[in-house]
Amino acid sequence: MAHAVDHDPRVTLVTLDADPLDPAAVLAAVGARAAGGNVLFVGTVRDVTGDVATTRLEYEAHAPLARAELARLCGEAADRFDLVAVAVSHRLGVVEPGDASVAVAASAAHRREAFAAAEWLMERIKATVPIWKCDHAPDGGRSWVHGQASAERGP
Amino acid sequence: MAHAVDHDPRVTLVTLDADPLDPAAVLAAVGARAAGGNVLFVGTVRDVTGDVATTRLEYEAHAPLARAELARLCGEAADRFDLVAVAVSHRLGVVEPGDASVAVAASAAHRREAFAAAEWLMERIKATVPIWKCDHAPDGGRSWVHGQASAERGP
Amino acid sequence: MPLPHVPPTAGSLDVALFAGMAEAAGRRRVTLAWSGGTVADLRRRLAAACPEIAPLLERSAVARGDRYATDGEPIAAGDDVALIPPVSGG
Amino acid sequence: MPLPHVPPTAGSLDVALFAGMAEAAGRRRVTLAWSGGTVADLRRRLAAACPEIAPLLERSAVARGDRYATDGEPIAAGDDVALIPPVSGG
Repeated sequence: MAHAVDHDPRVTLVTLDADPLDPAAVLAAVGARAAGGNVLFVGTVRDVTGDVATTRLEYEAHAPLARAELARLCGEAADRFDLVAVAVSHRLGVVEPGDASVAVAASAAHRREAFAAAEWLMERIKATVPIWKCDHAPDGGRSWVHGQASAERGP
Repeated sequence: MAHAVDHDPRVTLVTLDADPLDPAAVLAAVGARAAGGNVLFVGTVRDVTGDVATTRLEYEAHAPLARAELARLCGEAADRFDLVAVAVSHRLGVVEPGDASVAVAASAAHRREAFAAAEWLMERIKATVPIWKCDHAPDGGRSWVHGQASAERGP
Repeated sequence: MPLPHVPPTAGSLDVALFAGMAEAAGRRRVTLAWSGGTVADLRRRLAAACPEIAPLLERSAVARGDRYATDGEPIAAGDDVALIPPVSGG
Repeated sequence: MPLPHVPPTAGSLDVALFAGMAEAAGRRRVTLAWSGGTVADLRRRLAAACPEIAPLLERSAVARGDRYATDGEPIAAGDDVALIPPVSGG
């Protein structure tokens, strides 16, 4: 479901849903003739993390707050890095190894701003957007990931 | 035309030709289940640079040396940034505004390496690979771009 | 003289739980009787009412509607409130 | 005593030009009589034979085959040699 982002024309796509994620659509959302540099990041589910095999991940979110935060971070990225356009899609529900869980795209006049924006946006998404992952292990075990305190990163 | 890159299985695609560039194919070339972070950079021709309108760009290369350099830089990026896979495509001939002139993709276990590798690779490509662009202005003027000395960046 | 009693107009507050916090509590929301107070008051009430979430609660933010709320912010009965434990999206 | 003449076995060297350098020279290759020498010797010969490329030549690398060549490297007649002016790909 696309978030209403009418208020900032540079934020061209914000989605958070259980549909398969199409990275090409996220890249296409930032295509513009005024941009020379376009960066797309795609986060995919690894089949092994360290020595631990993952069969799948499951994502849950506080959806209204998460969509608002994603849109707010996109707008902040556009301001900070002078972007022409910025877009983000994040999955909910079960994501299998090899599939994309998140994609962000940023376009700018020059490549440095586009790289810096996409990397900054991924860091902020992982730090502040209310989305959680649950690891499903091959033995049937499940564990929600709550690595770092989010209270300090609050509003 | 794809370069023979059998010698390094991490370098999955090196092309330098006049065919339309498909960024999705460059990203697909680095897809791997062992990678969690995938970064794609796409350089597109801007219609305006500063106050100067561009109608199109034309690219020329010392093709055998350029393909060898592109493959060598991809292998160096894979070593430096511990990449799972790396790919590059660069256009030759006439490229219209809005179209892609270059795409690089890098995948790694984690996103930081993938970002750093794609950015490093773009910087090296622009600095050392024997490819030249010619600006075609709306008034019919043409000018080859030879900004910085490449002799110092030689072998 | 009779003891003061909770006024009949005192409302309640539904607090949404997510992920490992919902799993620890065995439910996706906690309902408290609530006649008003700050986010900090809410944290204390929840820790007492639901000790199984107390460890994650200390590391959680509080959201009201689609915004994060600061500890001094007032919360009214009926507000749309959620606990946001450390996030792990991406 | 007759003047020494170029031995008939002396070969030639084709040097490929690209982009603004080909445009400045009005051609895509320069052919020199060449009996051997280093990359540095080649630079001097080219600057003399083709003064219109001299400014870009100073800022150019020399390639042999699919590798860049250093100034001390020997070049033989018939080698596949190119001048690489400052690049502008991307």
